[in-house]
Amino acid sequence: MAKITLVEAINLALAHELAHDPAVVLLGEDIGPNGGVFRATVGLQERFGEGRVLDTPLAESMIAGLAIGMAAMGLKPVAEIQFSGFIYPTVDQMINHAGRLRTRTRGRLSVPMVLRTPSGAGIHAPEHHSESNEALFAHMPGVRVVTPSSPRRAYGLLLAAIRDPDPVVFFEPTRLYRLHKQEVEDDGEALPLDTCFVLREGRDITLVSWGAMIHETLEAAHVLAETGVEAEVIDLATLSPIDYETILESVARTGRLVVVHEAPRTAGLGGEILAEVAERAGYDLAAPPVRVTGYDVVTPLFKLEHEFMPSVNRIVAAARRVLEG
Amino acid sequence: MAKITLVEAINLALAHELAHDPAVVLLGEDIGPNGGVFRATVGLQERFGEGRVLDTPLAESMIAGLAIGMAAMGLKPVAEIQFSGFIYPTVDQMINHAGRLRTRTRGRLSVPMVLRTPSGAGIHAPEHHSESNEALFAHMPGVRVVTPSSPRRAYGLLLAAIRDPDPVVFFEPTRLYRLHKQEVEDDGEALPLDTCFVLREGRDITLVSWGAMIHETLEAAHVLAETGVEAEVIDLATLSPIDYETILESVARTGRLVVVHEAPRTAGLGGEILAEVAERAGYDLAAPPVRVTGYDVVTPLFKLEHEFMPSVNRIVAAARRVLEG
Amino acid sequence: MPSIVAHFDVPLVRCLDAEGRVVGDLPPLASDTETLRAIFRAMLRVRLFDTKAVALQRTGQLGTYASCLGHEALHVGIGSALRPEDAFFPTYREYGTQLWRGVKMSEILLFWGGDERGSAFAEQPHDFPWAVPIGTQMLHASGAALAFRLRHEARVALAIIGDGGTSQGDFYEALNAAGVWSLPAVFVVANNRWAISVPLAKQTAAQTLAQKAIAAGLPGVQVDGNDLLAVRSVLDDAIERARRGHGPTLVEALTYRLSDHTTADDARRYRGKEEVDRAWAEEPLVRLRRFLAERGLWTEAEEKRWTERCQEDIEEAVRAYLATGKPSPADMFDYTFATLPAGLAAQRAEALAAVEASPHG
Amino acid sequence: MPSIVAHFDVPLVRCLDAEGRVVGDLPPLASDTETLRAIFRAMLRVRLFDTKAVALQRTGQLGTYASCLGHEALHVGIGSALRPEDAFFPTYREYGTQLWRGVKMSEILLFWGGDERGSAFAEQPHDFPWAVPIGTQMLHASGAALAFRLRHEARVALAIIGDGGTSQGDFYEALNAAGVWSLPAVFVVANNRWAISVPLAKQTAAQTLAQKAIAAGLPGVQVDGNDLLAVRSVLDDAIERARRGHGPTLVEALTYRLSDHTTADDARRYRGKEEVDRAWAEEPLVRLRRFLAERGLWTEAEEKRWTERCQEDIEEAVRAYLATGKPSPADMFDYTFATLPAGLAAQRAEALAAVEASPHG
Ligand SMILES: Cc1ncc(C[n+]2csc(CCOP(=O)(O)OP(=O)(O)O)c2C)c(N)n1
Ligand SMILES: Cc1ncc(C[n+]2csc(CCOP(=O)(O)OP(=O)(O)O)c2C)c(N)n1
Ligand SMILES: [Mg+2]
Ligand SMILES: [Mg+2]
Repeated sequence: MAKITLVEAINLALAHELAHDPAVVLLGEDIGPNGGVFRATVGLQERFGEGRVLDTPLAESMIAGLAIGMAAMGLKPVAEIQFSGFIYPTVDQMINHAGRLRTRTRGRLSVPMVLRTPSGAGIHAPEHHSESNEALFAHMPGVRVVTPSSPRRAYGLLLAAIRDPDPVVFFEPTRLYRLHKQEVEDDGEALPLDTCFVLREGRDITLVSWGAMIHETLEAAHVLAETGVEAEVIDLATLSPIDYETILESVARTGRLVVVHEAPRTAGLGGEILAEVAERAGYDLAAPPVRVTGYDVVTPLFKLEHEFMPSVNRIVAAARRVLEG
Repeated sequence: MAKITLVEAINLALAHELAHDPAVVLLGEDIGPNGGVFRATVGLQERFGEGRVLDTPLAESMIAGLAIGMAAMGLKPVAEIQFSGFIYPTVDQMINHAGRLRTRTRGRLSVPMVLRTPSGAGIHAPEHHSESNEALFAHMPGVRVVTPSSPRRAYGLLLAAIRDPDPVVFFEPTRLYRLHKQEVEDDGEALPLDTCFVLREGRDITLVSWGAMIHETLEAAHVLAETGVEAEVIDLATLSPIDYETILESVARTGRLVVVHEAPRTAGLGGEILAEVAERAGYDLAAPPVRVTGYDVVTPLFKLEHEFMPSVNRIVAAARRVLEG
Repeated sequence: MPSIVAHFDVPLVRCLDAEGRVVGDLPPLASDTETLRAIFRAMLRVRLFDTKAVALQRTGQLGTYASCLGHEALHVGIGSALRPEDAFFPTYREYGTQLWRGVKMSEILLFWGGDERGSAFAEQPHDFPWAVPIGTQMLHASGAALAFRLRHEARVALAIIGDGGTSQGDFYEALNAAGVWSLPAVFVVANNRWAISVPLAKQTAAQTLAQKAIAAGLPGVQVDGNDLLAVRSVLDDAIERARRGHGPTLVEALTYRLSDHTTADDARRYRGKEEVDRAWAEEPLVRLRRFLAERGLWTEAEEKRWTERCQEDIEEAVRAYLATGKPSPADMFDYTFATLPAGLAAQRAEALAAVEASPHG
Repeated sequence: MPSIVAHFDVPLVRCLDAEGRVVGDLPPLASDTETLRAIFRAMLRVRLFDTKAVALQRTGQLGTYASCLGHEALHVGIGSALRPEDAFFPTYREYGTQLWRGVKMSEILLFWGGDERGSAFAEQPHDFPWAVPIGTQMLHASGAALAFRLRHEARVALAIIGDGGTSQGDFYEALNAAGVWSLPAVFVVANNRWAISVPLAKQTAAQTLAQKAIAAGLPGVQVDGNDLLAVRSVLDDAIERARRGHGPTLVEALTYRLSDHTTADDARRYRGKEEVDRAWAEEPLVRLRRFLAERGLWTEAEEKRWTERCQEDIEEAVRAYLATGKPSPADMFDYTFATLPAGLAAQRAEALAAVEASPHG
C-alpha cells in the first residue's frame, strides 16, 4: 500500500463514494478539468463524467443553495468552497436552511450535503486564504462540523461526512494537505463522527486540538515528554456536536487541560470546551484550564502569519503554567 | 421628562445623531414612510428627508456593502436589518471588509458604521424572526457587538455605537422594545462601550447576561433574594470586546458564576465568558460556573419558544446548583 | 457608430381584460371546461380560506399571517399547471398553489400558529415549506432542477418570488445557474407592486422584472397575473419547455397585494386608498367568473353551494388546527439530526425536566 | 400575439483593429497626443513591472502574484479616465490603474509579499485596496457613489470585476442599487474569458456580459478592451454621464488573460495553446504602438529609452520592497480598532513576549 498525503486521501474518499453511490455529486469552482486549486478533485471529472463532477459558476451562496435543493431531492452533494475565507456567503443558506430543513419539516425533508473547504494559515497564501472559521458553523444547530488531521482520518471522516444524513461542514487543513504521508487503505471504512481521537496517551495533562494545530500540539507533547511530562493529546475531529465523554474522561485522569486552536480566541471553540469542562468537571481540575489560540485580530498577511498561529513554544508554556498552577 | 420605551429610546438616539451630525445616514428596508417594522425610525424620514433616511432595495448583503462604502468615504451609516434571522447575508461583508479595512490598510480607511437589528424570541413572531446570533459577530475581529437592556442604555449605547470609529453590530431585544418605560433624557450623552453595567449588587453569586434575558436574570435574582441569596447582576452590554475586569472583580467577591443567554449553547458567548473566568480566576471560583442558555436546536416556532428560552426557574435552579456546589 | 451585438424583447401576454372580455389568443385550457371550473372553484376556496385566516389572527387565534388576497389566479394557476412529481418552492403566501398540491388548510394554520408540524405536509412529499428568508428558495429550486436533470427525470422545479425578492443576490444567482445548465426550472416573479412599504420604483430601475432574465441569458415574459388564462398560457409553455429539456424561463406576473403585507402591517401608512381601489377593479376572480358565467359554465347557485361547501371545509380545518395540542418540547430536539447526539440528549432531558418542574414556563 | 413591452440593444464599440487600423469613430482623445503618449508609456511600464513581479515570484522573492498581462489597455484606460477625487474599487490585478492613481510599485509588491503595508497607499488616500473576495467591491463602489450623491460631490466611483465575478449576487445587488438611486458609478466587467479554469460558457448563458445591466435598468455597453481608444471612448462617456448625475453604466470590456490565473495556477491544464496564441495577436500594446508610430508619435528609440527608464524604476521599487523589514507583530493589534481595547492589549503583550522568547516561531 502506497503512502499518500492528506489531499490525496480526500481525493481517494471522493472517488470511492462516487464509485459506490450514484447519488453522490461533486460541485464547486474549478473542480473539473482543473482538479481543484489544491488538486483535491484531480482526475475525478475525467473518471466519473461531467454529470457527477460539476464546475459551477463563481458564487458561494449559490453553491450552498444548490446543494440544499439537490440534497432535499435525494442526491448527496459534496460541494467545495475554494478557501474558507470565501465561505461566508454560504452562512445564510447553511443556518437558515441546511441545518433547519429536517426540524422544520419534522423529518419530511433533509439535507445530506457536505461543504468541504480548505482552512487555516501557514502556507504563505494571499489575503483571505488563511482563515479559521469553524466556530461560526459549530454555533449552527443541525449542522455537523468535522476536520481531519491525518490522511487516514481525512479518508475515514470524509466518507462518514458524505454518508451522514445531515449537513456536514468539512474543514481541510491546507497546512497538512501535503505535510505527511500515511498508508491509507481504500476499504470504504468510515470513521465515526461522534468521537474524538486520542492520538497520544498521557497521565499529566490533556491537550485538545484539531486540524493543523494537532501538528504543533503533538510536538508540544513531545517537548513536554523531554522533561518527563506525559501529555494526552486529543484530536477533537468532530467539532460539533462535540464528544465530551472522551475529553471529560481524560481530564478526570489528568486534572489539567489546554485547548489549542488557530481561530481567534473570542467566541472560538476553545471557550466552548473550557466552559463545558469547567461546568461538568470543575472539581476534577487541579488547575485552571487554558486556551492557546490565534489572537482576536484579522488573520495577518503571511509575513506575520507565524506570529499569529499558536506556536509549539506557546503551547508548551501554557501547559507548564497549567502544570505548575 | 416623559417615560419612553426601548424602541422609542432608539428612535430618540437616531434623531439626536441625525440632528447633530450631518455625516449620519440611516438606511434599511421599510425604514422610511413606514418607520420600520418595529417603528424604530418612525417620523425620521419626514423630519430629516430622503437624503438622510433611505429605504433600500431588499438585499442584506447590499445593505452591509453599501454601508461599508459609505463609511469608508466619510459618512456614518446606520443600517437596519429587519430581523436578526436575515442578517446572515451580511456576514461576508462584515467579517471580510467591515472588521478588516482598518487593519488591512494600516489605518488609511476605516468603517464607522452601525448595523442595527432586532433580536431574540418571545414575541410570537413568525419563522426566522426570533434568532439570537450575536456570537457569530463576536467572533469577528475588528467588529464591536453591543446590546442594550433598558431604554436608557439603548439611548446611550446607540449614541456610542454611532460615534464609534469602527463597525458596531447593535442587537435590539425585540422582547424589550415595549416592555418597560423609563425616563430618558435626550442629552446626547453616550454610554461607554468598554464596560459592563452592574445592575444589582450582591455578594453571593454573579449572574451575567445581556439583552432581553436581563429581564429573567433580574427576576431570578429577586427570587434568590427571597431565600437570602444576594446575586450580583451584570449586564454585559458590549458583547465584544468584553470588559472582563468588571466580571472578574465580581467573581473574585462572589466566587460563583452563572451566565445566561438565549442563543444556542454550543459556541455561544456563555462558553467564552466561562472559559475566560476559569482561565483567569479559576482559583477564585468556589464552585464550577454554569451556563443557562437556549438549547442547541433551531429556535422553535412560537408554540415552543418559551420552552426554548431560559426561564427564571432554570436560572434560579442553576444558581442554586452553583451555590450548593 | 457602434454595432449592435445583442437584442432583446420583453413580451406581455394577456387573454382576458378586467371584465372578462377576450383580448388575446386563448390557450387550449380555455376550452377544457371541467379544469377551468375546478380552477375557479379553487380560487374561490382559497379566497374564503384567506379571509378566515385573517379573522383568526384578528381574534387572537393565529399568529402573524400573510394574506394572499389578489394573488389567486397566479397561485392556483401555478398549482394547476404543475404535475404532482414536479417540485414547488414557495415564499409565504402561495396557499392557492399549495392547497392544489396537497397541503392542508390545517397545516397552513399550524405554520402561522407557531407549530412546525404545519410544514410536515402529510400529503405532499417533496415540495419545500415556506421560505421566509427572501430569495433563498430560488437556489433550492435550481438545485432541485439540477437533481432532476442529472437523474434524467422529466420533472420541473418551480419557484416563486416577490418583486422585492428580485433585489436579492440569490435570485440572480439562481437564474444564472439555471441558465448555465439549461435546467428544468420555471421562476415566477409575483410583481404585486409592493415589498411591505417599498414600492417597485424604489426596488429597481428596471422597467419590467421580466427583463431580469436577460442577465442570465433566459427568456423573460410578462403576464397579467390576475388573468388566469394568460397565467396558464405562459406557464404551460414555460413548464413544457423546461420538461422537454429546453431550459428555464422567468415569468413576471403583474398582480397586486390587495391586503396589508401581513396582519402585522398597516398599509395605510404608505399607500393611498385610490391605488388600492383601482387594483380591486383588476382583481382576478371577477373576470374569470364572468368569462365562465357568460359561457354558461358557472352560476350564482353554484357559487352559493360551493361557498357553503368551502366554509364547512374551512371550519373543519380550523377545528383541526385549534384542536392540535402544543408540540412536545422533545420535538425541538428529535428532528435536529437524524439521530440524537449525546449532548443533545442531555439537553433534551434537561428541557423535559424543566417543563415538568414548571409547566407554565 | 403578445405585445412587446420592453426592448433592449447591446452595442459594441471599437476604434482600432488588432493592427492599429481605424475601424470606428475616434474619440477626442485620439488627437490629444501628449495624453496618448503618456498612456502608452504607462501601458509599457505596467507590462514591464508585471513581468518583473512574475520573475520575483518564480525566484521565491514574492508570494503568489496575479498577473495583469493582456489587460493593460483596459487598466490604464481606467486610470487615465478618472480624476484624482474619484474612487477606484479594484479586484486584484489592476496595477495599470493603480500606478496611474498613485499606488507605488513597491506597495503592490508588499501586498503580494504578505505585508499589509502594501495596502496603506502612501499617496492614494481613498481608493480601496485589492478585493480578493470576488464581487464584494461592487457594493463598496455603490456605497461610495451613494455617499458622493448624498453630499452633492461631483465624484465618480468606478469598480471593476471579472467575468467570473458577474455570477456573484453582490455584483447584481450593486448594479440594482446604483440603478435605484441613479448613482454616479461606473461598473467595468473585465471579460478575459476565464475565471481561473472556468470558461465564460460555464459561467453564464448570457451571450454578452453587458446585457446584465438590463436586469438593473442600466445601460450596458460592450467594448474592445484591448483597444485603448475604444476603452477611453466608452469610459469617458460613462464617467461623464455619472458625474453629471445621469446615472450608472455597465461596461463589458472584451480582453484576454494572457497569463496563468496567478503564479499558483497552470493554465495549460485547462486551455489550449492555439487559443492563447490567437489572443496574443489581439493584445493591446501592439495596436496602440502602431497607431502612434504611424502618426510619428512613438519611435523605437523612444521605446528603448522608456523601457530602460522603467527598468530602473522597477529595480528601485524591488529594492525598496526587499529592504522593507518584517512588520512588527504589534501591527496585528494596533489597527484592529481605532483604540486598543484592554483584552487586545493583553494579547498584544502576550504576542510580543512570545516573539521575544522565540524570535523564530
Ligand atoms: C432576507 C429577508 N429580508 C427581509 C425580510 C422581511 N420581509 C418579509 S416580506 C418582505 C417584503 C417582501 O416583498 P416581496 O418580495 O415583494 O414579496 P411580497 O411580500 O410582496 O409577496 C420583507 C422585507 C425577509 N423575510 N427576508
Ligand atoms: C468569493 C470568492 N470565491 C472564490 C475565490 C477564488 N478565486 C479567486 S480569483 C477567481 C476567479 C475569478 O475570475 P474572474 O472574476 O473572471 O476574474 P479574473 O481572475 O479572470 O480577472 C476565483 C474563483 C475568491 N477569490 N473569492
Ligand atoms: Mg411584493
Ligand atoms: Mg476572468
